[in-house]
Amino acid sequence: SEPSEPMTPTYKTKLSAEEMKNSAFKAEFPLQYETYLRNNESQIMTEYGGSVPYNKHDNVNPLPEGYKHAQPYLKNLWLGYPFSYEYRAARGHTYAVKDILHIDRLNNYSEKAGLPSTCWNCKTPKMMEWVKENGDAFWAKDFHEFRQKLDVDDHTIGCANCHEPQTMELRLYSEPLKDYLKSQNKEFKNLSRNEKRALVCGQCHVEYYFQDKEFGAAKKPVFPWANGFDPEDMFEYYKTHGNTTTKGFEGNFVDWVHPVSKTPMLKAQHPEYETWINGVHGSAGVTCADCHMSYTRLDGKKKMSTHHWTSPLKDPDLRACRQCHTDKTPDYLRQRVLFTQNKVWEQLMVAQDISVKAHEAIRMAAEYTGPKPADYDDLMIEARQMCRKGQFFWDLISAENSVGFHNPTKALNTLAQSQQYSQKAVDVAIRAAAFTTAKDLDGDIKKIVPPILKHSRELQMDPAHMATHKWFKYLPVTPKAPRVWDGQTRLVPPPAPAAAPAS
Amino acid sequence: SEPSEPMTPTYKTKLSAEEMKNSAFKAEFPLQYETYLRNNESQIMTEYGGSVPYNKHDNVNPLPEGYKHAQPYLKNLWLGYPFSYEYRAARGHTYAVKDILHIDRLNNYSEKAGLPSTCWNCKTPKMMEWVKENGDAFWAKDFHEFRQKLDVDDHTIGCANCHEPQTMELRLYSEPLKDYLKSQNKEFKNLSRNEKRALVCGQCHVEYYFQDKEFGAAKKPVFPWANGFDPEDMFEYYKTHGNTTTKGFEGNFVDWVHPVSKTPMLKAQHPEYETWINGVHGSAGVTCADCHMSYTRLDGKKKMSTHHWTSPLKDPDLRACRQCHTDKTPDYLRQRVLFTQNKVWEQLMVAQDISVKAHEAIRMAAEYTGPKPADYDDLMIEARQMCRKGQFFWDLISAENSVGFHNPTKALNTLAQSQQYSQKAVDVAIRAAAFTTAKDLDGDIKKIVPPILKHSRELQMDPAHMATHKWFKYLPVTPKAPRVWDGQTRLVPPPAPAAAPAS
Amino acid sequence: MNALRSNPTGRPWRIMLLAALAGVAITVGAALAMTATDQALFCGSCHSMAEAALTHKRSPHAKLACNECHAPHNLAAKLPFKAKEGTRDIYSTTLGTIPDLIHPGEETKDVVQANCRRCHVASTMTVSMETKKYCTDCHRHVPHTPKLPIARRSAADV
Ligand code: HEC
Ligand code: HEC
Ligand code: HEC
Ligand code: HEC
Ligand code: HEC
Ligand code: HEC
Ligand code: HEC
Ligand code: HEC
Ligand code: HEC
Ligand code: HEC
Ligand code: HEC
Ligand code: HEC
Ligand code: HEC
Ligand code: HEC
Ligand SMILES: [Ca+2]
Ligand SMILES: [Ca+2]
Repeated sequence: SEPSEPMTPTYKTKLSAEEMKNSAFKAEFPLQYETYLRNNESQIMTEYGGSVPYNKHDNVNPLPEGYKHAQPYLKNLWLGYPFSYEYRAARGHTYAVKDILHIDRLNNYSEKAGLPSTCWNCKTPKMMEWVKENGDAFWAKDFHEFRQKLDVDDHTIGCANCHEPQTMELRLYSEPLKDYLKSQNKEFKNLSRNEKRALVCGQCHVEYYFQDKEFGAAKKPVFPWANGFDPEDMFEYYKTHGNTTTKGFEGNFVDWVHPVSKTPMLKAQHPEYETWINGVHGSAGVTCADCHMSYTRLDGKKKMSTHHWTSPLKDPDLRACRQCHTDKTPDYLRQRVLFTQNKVWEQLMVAQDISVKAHEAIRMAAEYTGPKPADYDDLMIEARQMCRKGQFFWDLISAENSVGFHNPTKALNTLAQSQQYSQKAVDVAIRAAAFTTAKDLDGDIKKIVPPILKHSRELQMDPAHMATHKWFKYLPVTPKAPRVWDGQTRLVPPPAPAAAPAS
Repeated sequence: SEPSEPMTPTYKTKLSAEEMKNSAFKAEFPLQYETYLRNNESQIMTEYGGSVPYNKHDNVNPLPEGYKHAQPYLKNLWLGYPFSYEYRAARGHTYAVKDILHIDRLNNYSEKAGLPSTCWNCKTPKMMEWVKENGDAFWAKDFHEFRQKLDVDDHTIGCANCHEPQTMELRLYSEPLKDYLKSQNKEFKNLSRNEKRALVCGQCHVEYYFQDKEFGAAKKPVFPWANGFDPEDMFEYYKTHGNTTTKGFEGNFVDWVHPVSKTPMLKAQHPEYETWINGVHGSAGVTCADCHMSYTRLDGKKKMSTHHWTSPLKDPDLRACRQCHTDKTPDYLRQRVLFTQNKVWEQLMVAQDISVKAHEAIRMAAEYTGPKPADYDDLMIEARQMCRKGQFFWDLISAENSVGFHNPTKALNTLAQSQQYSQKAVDVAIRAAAFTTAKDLDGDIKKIVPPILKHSRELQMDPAHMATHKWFKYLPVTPKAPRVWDGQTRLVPPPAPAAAPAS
Repeated sequence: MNALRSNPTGRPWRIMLLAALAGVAITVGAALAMTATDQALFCGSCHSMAEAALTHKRSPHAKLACNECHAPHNLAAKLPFKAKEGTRDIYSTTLGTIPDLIHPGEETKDVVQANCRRCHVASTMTVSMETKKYCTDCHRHVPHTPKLPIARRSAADV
C-alpha cells in the first residue's frame, strides 16, 4: 500500500498561552521534559568544555574549583567590574536561576544589587510577565526586587522561552532580539525553520550591553549589531552609542573604567551567535540546534530533539556530529576539534598577557613625572584606545564558549588582532613616558603583574587582602557590610520603609 | 556489470623505461598531453593566486610586473640571499625549465652560478639520468654545467617525474622523498593510491634544504621532516642539522646570514605538502590531485585526470571542488576560500613588518656603543634566535602557495607565533641596547626601514643603486661583470681550460 | 558547454530520441522493462554512472533500485520523468557531451527528497526533519558519500 504522506508534527496543547512554568509542560511532553532534566548533569568535562562550574580564572586548583584550562588573568583584566568578583564556567539551563541568585557579581551585601534587573533577561521566562507589567521601567529596577518573585526550578530557562505554549511553535521572548529583527525589517515568524533553530539561541548566546539612558529606555539590553557581527563592526558600533564625556572617548559606550589604567573598557559576553554566523558551519546553514539539540530516540522509537543543551563532545560517540560527518570516526572528529581549540587556546593566553601589559604600561605612563613629550595627552588617549580595543577583541574569543570551534579562522584572526592592538597600547604608553618605562616593562609579565587568584566582594572589605596585590591599591577598600541575600533568602531584615516625603 | 573498486587504469606503452621526453608521451596519451599543454596558460589570476609570474614583492606596479597582493618587504627580509634578487609567482609546470634558466637567483654574470646543481632537482625528469651518471657527486656541481644539457620544453617537469613510462604507474623520481620514505620504513609502491596522489606532488611542493657536507653528500636536497611537519618540528630539526660554529648557533643549519642583523637565517620554500597534511582537507584524505587534477572529459566521453595543475579557482564553475561540495554554489565556495585568505593575508603583512623591525632592532643593538648590560652577548644571541624563528615561521606561510587555504588554523596560528617571536627579538634587542634604541624603533616601520622595491645582481654592481637604501650598506658592491648566460645561450666565450695542475 | 540547451542543432536529435525512448517505454509497456531499467545493474551499465553505482553499492541503501530514489514513485509522474531523464542520459552519452561534473539538478533533488520522505515516513512523523531543505543536508553521505577522497570513489576511464 502507498505509505501515508509524512506530516510535520503540530501540537495543540491544553496549556495557557501565558504558561511560564516548566513543570506545566511535563505531562504533554514527557520525553522532551526528560531530556530537559538532563541539564542537571554538572560533572562531565571535555578537554576545554563541559559542565563543571569552575572558576574560569583559576588554573591552580583542581576541579570543581579550578581547571587546567583556566585563564589566570581574568580578575586582573576585569578589575573594578563585577566580573572580577566571580565568573564561572556555564552549565545547564536548569541552573540558570540558581546560579544567578548566588553569583558574587550581584552585590549580596547591599540593598542595591549594583546591577539592574536586565540581568534577569536571559535567565527566565518570567521576563515576559515582568516586562509586560513594568514596561520599559523594568530594566533599571534593582535586581534584588525580583529575587523572590520566581521559582528556581519552574522558572529557570525553559519551554516558554522558546515555544508558544499552545502550539509549541518556536517563538522569541527576547526583547533585544525582537528589536534587532525589527531594525532589519524582519519578522521571526516569517523566517525559515532553519534560521529559527539558531535564532532562539541567539536570544541569549550573544554579546549585549545595557543602554545609556540618552539612547532610549535606561539599562535596556541591546545587541550591538547595527554594523555587523564581526569584532570590528561591534567595536565601531560602541564608538557612537554611549554617553561618555571622557576626552578622546566622547560618545563611546563604556561598561566600566579600569581602575589601574583608567581605560574606558568594554566587556564582551558569550558571542556564540556572532561567532558562529559566518563560521564554517554557520555559513553552511548548520544551526545551534543541529549540534546541541540533535535528534534522539528516547523510548527506542520516537524521534525527538534532545533538550539537553551541552557540549556535543560529552557524548563518546559524537552522534550529533556524525549525522553529517558519517564517514568520520568520533575520534577523528574530536581530534579535529582539538586541532583548532589547542591553537586558539594558545593564542588566547598570549593575548591575555599582552592585555595585562597594556594596563601596566598605561598605569606607568600616567604616573610618570619626568619631562613629557609635547603630545603626551594624545598619546595617552591613543594608548587607552588601543588597550580598550585589544582587550575587547581578546574578550570576544575568551567569552565565546567554543574555544574557537564555532569559527576557527575568525577566532585566530581576532586574537592576532587583539595582540597587535594591545602591543600598540604598550608601545604608545612607553612613548608617552618618554621611553623611561621600557625597562621596567621588559621581562616576564607574570612577575611584573602577578595573576590575581582570589578576589570577591567580601575580600574587598578586608584591608589585609587589599594589600596582597599591587593593583588592588587602585580599588577602594569597601566598608564592611553584612550579607543581605543568600539566594532567595533574606539574611537581614528589610530596611524600614523610607518616610513618605513631606509634601 | 557490478561496479568495481576504483583503480587507475593500467597501460602497456611502447615507451622505453628510461624515456624522459614529454613529447614522447604525446602519441600514446594525446588527451593527457593536451591538458598538459594548458599549463602554458599564464594570464589568468584569481584574487590571491593564478598564473602570472609577477614579482612577489612588488605591490606598486600593475600586472604582469607587480600585483596588488604582493609582499613589499621580501627583498629586505632576504637581503644577502639569492631570493632577494628575484622571486616571482609560480606558473605552470611547462615553464619550470624556462623560468629557472632566467631567474636572477642563479648568478648569470659568472662562471659560478653561486648555487649547486641541486636546483635542477625539481625542474626536470633529467634528474634521474644525471643522478645515475654522477651519483652523489652530482649535487655539489655547478648549476651552469647542466644548462645546455636539456630541452626547455621536452625536459621541463613532465610525465617521467611522476609516471613509470612503460606502465604509467605513479612513481617517485625524487631522491629526497625516497630518502624520507626509507627513513620511515615505507615503500612508495605499497602505499595506497590515495596517498600516492599527494606524494607525487610532495616530491617538490615541500620545504627542503641543501645538506652540509658533515651530514652526508654535500648539497644533497633533504626534507627536514624527522620530527614532523609542523613549523616547530622543522625549526627544531634545523637546530641540529648544520655545521654552523657561530656562538649560540652551534650545529644549527643555516641558509645564510642576514647582513643587517648578522642573524643566521633559514629560508622556507613552498611547504604545500606539510601545510596540507594536517589541514581540514589533508586530514580527511582529500589529496592534491583531487583539487588540482580533477577528472575531466576531453572528448566528451572518457574521464581522465586533468594535467593542468593550477589554481582550482580559475575555473568559474569550481568543478574540482564541487565533486565533493555538491550542495554548494561556486560563489559560496569562492567566498569561503576568501574568508580564510583575507585573514591570512592580513596577518602575513603584520608578521612581515615585525620581522623587518626585528632585524633593525638587532642592527641598532649591535651598533650600540654605550654601556652595555652584563649579559649583552647572551641577549644578542637570544634576539637573533627569535629573529630567525620569527622569520622562518612567517616564511612558512608566505612561501606556501595557498594563502592559508590548505590549512587555515595552522596558517593563522603560525603567523601569530611568528609575530610573537619577532616581537620578542625586538624587545630583547632593545634590552641589549640598554633601552636606548626604544625611541628610534617606535613608529611606522615603513618609514624606519622602507621596503626595497628594486634590487638585482646587476644593480648590486652599481654604487649609485647601492646608495639608495640604508640597508644596502651592509652588502658589498659587487665588481662589474658582463652577463655570461642568457637562458641556454652563452654570451661570452668559455674561459680557457685551467692549466693542468703541476704535479 | 551545455550542448543540450545552447546548441540549436541539437534540437532535432533531442526530439527524435525523446520520441524513440517514450515509444519504447510505452509499447513495451511491460512492468518487467520498467523495473529492469530502475535497477543499479542497468544504470551502472553506463560508464558515467560508475561512481554513483559504486558508492550506492557500498551504502546501507544498496538493496534499493536506483529509481526508488531517482524517479517519482507515482507511475503517472514516473513515466514521463523516466523518458525525459533517459533521453537526456542517452543523448549526452551518444553525442559525447557528458559534462565533467555530473551534478544533481534541481528536479533530481526534489524527486529524491520526495522519495526519502516516502520511505522514512515513520522517522519523520514524530519530529519534523524538514528543518533543512533536503534530508541530505544532514544525511550528507546518503547514499553517494560525496565527501570521500576521489581515489576511493572513482578512477579515470580506460
Ligand atoms: C557544528 C556544530 C556546532 C554548531 C553549529 C554550534 N556549536 Fe556550540 N559547540 C560545538 C562544539 C564542538 C563545542 C565545544 C565543546 C567542548 O569544547 O566540549 C561547542 C561549545 C558550545 C558552548 C559551550 C559548551 C561547553 O561545554 O562549554 C556553547 C554555550 C555553545 N556551543 C552554544 C552554541 C550556540 C548558541 C550556537 C549557535 C549560535 C552553537 N553553539 C553552534 C558545536 C557546535
Ligand atoms: C543577552 C543575554 C544575557 C544577559 C543580558 C545576561 N546574561 Fe548571564 N548568561 C547568559 C548566557 C548565554 C550565559 C551562558 C554562557 C556563558 O556563561 O558564557 C550566561 C551565564 C551566566 C551565569 C553563569 C556563569 C557565570 O558567568 O558565572 C551567571 C551567574 C550570569 N549569567 C549572570 C548574569 C548577570 C549578573 C547578568 C547581568 C549583569 C547577566 N547574566 C546578563 C546570557 C545573558
Ligand atoms: C532554548 C530553546 C528551547 C527551549 C528552552 C525548549 N525548546 Fe523545545 N525546541 C527547541 C527547538 C530549537 C526545537 C526544534 C524545532 C524545529 O526544528 O523546528 C524544539 C522542539 C520541540 C518540540 C517538537 C518536537 C521535537 O522534539 O523536535 C517539542 C515538543 C518541544 N520542543 C518541547 C519543549 C519542552 C517541553 C520544553 C521545556 C521542557 C522545551 N521544548 C524547551 C528549542 C527549545
Ligand atoms: C533564555 C536565555 C537562553 C537561551 C534562549 C538559550 N540559552 Fe543556553 N544558556 C543560557 C544560560 C544563562 C546558561 C548558563 C546557565 C548557568 O551556568 O547557570 C546557558 C548555558 C548553555 C550551555 C552550556 C551547558 C553546559 O553543559 O556547559 C549550552 C551548550 C547552551 N546554553 C546552548 C544553548 C543552545 C543551543 C540554545 C538554543 C537552542 C540555548 N542555549 C538557548 C541562556 C540561554
Ligand atoms: C537537522 C538534521 C536532520 C535533518 C534535516 C534530517 N535528519 Fe534524519 N536524522 C538526523 C539525526 C540527528 C538522526 C539520528 C537520530 C537517532 O538515531 O538517534 C537522524 C536519523 C534518521 C534516520 C535513521 C533511522 C530512523 O528512522 O531514525 C533516517 C532514516 C532519517 N533520519 C531520515 C531522514 C529523512 C527522510 C529526512 C528528510 C525528511 C531527514 N532524516 C532529515 C538529523 C536530520
Ligand atoms: C547539519 C550538518 C553538520 C553537523 C551536525 C556538523 N557538521 Fe561539521 N561540517 C558540516 C559542513 C557543511 C561543513 C563544511 C564543509 C562542507 O561543506 O563539507 C563541516 C565542516 C566540519 C569540519 C572542518 C572544518 C573545521 O572546523 O576544521 C570539522 C572538523 C567538523 N565539521 C566537525 C564537526 C563536529 C565536531 C560536529 C559536532 C559537534 C559537527 N561537525 C557537526 C556539517 C555539519
Ligand atoms: C581542497 C582542495 C585542495 C587541496 C587538497 C590542495 N589544494 Fe592546492 N590550492 C587549493 C586552492 C583553493 C588554492 C588557492 C588558489 C588561489 O588562491 O587562486 C590552492 C593553491 C595552490 C597552489 C598555488 C596556485 C596558485 O595559483 O598560486 C599550489 C602550488 C598548490 N595549491 C599545490 C597543492 C599541493 C602540492 C597540494 C597537496 C600537498 C595541494 N595543493 C592540495 C586547493 C587545494
Ligand atoms: C624540493 C624541490 C625544489 C628544489 C630543490 C628547488 N625548487 Fe624551485 N620550485 C619548486 C616548486 C615546488 C616551485 C613552485 C612553487 C613556488 O614557486 O613556490 C618552484 C619554483 C621555482 C621558480 C619559479 C618561481 C620563482 O621562485 O621565481 C624558480 C625560478 C625556481 N623554483 C628556481 C629554483 C632554484 C634556483 C633552486 C635552487 C636554489 C630551486 N628552484 C630549488 C621546487 C623546488
Ligand atoms: C606532477 C605529477 C604528474 C605528472 C608530471 C604527470 N602526471 Fe599523469 N597522473 C598523475 C596523477 C596523480 C594521476 C592520477 C593517478 C591515480 O589516480 O591513480 C595521473 C594519471 C595519469 C594517467 C591515467 C589516466 C588518468 O587520466 O587519470 C595517464 C594516462 C597519465 N597520467 C599520463 C600522463 C602524461 C602523458 C604526462 C605527461 C604529459 C603525465 N601524466 C604527467 C600525476 C602526474
Ligand atoms: C618535479 C617537481 C614538481 C612536481 C613533481 C610537482 N610540481 Fe607543481 N610546480 C613545480 C614548479 C617548479 C612550479 C613552478 C614553475 C614555474 O613557475 O616556472 C610548479 C607550479 C605548480 C603550480 C602553480 C601553477 C599556476 O598556474 O600558478 C601548481 C598549482 C602546482 N605546481 C601543483 C602541483 C601538483 C598538484 C602536483 C602533483 C600532482 C605538482 N605540482 C607536482 C614543481 C613540481
Ligand atoms: C575529495 C573531496 C573534496 C574536494 C575535492 C574538496 N573538498 Fe572541501 N572539504 C572536503 C571535506 C571532507 C571537508 C571537511 C569537512 C567535512 O568532512 O565535510 C571539506 C571542507 C571544506 C571547507 C570548510 C573548511 C574551510 O576551510 O573553511 C571549505 C570552505 C571547502 N572544503 C572548500 C573547498 C574548495 C574551495 C575546494 C576546491 C578547491 C574543495 N573544498 C575541494 C572535501 C573536499
Ligand atoms: C537512497 C537514495 C538513492 C539511491 C538508492 C540512489 N541515489 Fe543517486 N542520488 C541520491 C541523492 C540524495 C543524490 C544527490 C546527492 C548530493 O546532493 O550530493 C543523488 C545523486 C546522484 C547522481 C548525481 C551525481 C552525484 O553523485 O551527486 C547520480 C549520477 C546518481 N545519483 C546516480 C545513481 C545511481 C546510478 C544509482 C543506483 C546505482 C543511485 N543514484 C541510487 C540518492 C540516491
Ligand atoms: C546511457 C548511459 C546512462 C544510463 C543507462 C544512465 N545514465 Fe544517468 N547519466 C548519464 C549521463 C551521461 C549523465 C549526465 C547528463 C548531463 O548532465 O548532461 C547522467 C546524469 C544522471 C543524473 C544527474 C542529472 C541530474 O539532472 O540530476 C542522475 C541523478 C542519473 N544520471 C541517474 C541515473 C539513473 C537512476 C539511471 C538508471 C535509471 C541512469 N542514470 C542511467 C548516463 C546514463
Ligand atoms: C525505497 C525506500 C527508501 C528510500 C527512497 C530511501 N530510503 Fe533510507 N533507508 C531505507 C531502508 C530500507 C533503510 C535501512 C537500510 C539498512 O539498515 O539495511 C534505510 C536507511 C537509511 C538511513 C540509516 C542508514 C544510514 O545510511 O545512515 C538513513 C539516514 C536514510 N535511510 C536516509 C535516507 C535519505 C536521506 C533518503 C533520500 C535521499 C532515503 N533514505 C531514501 C529505505 C529507503
Ligand atoms: Ca557586552
Ligand atoms: Ca628551506
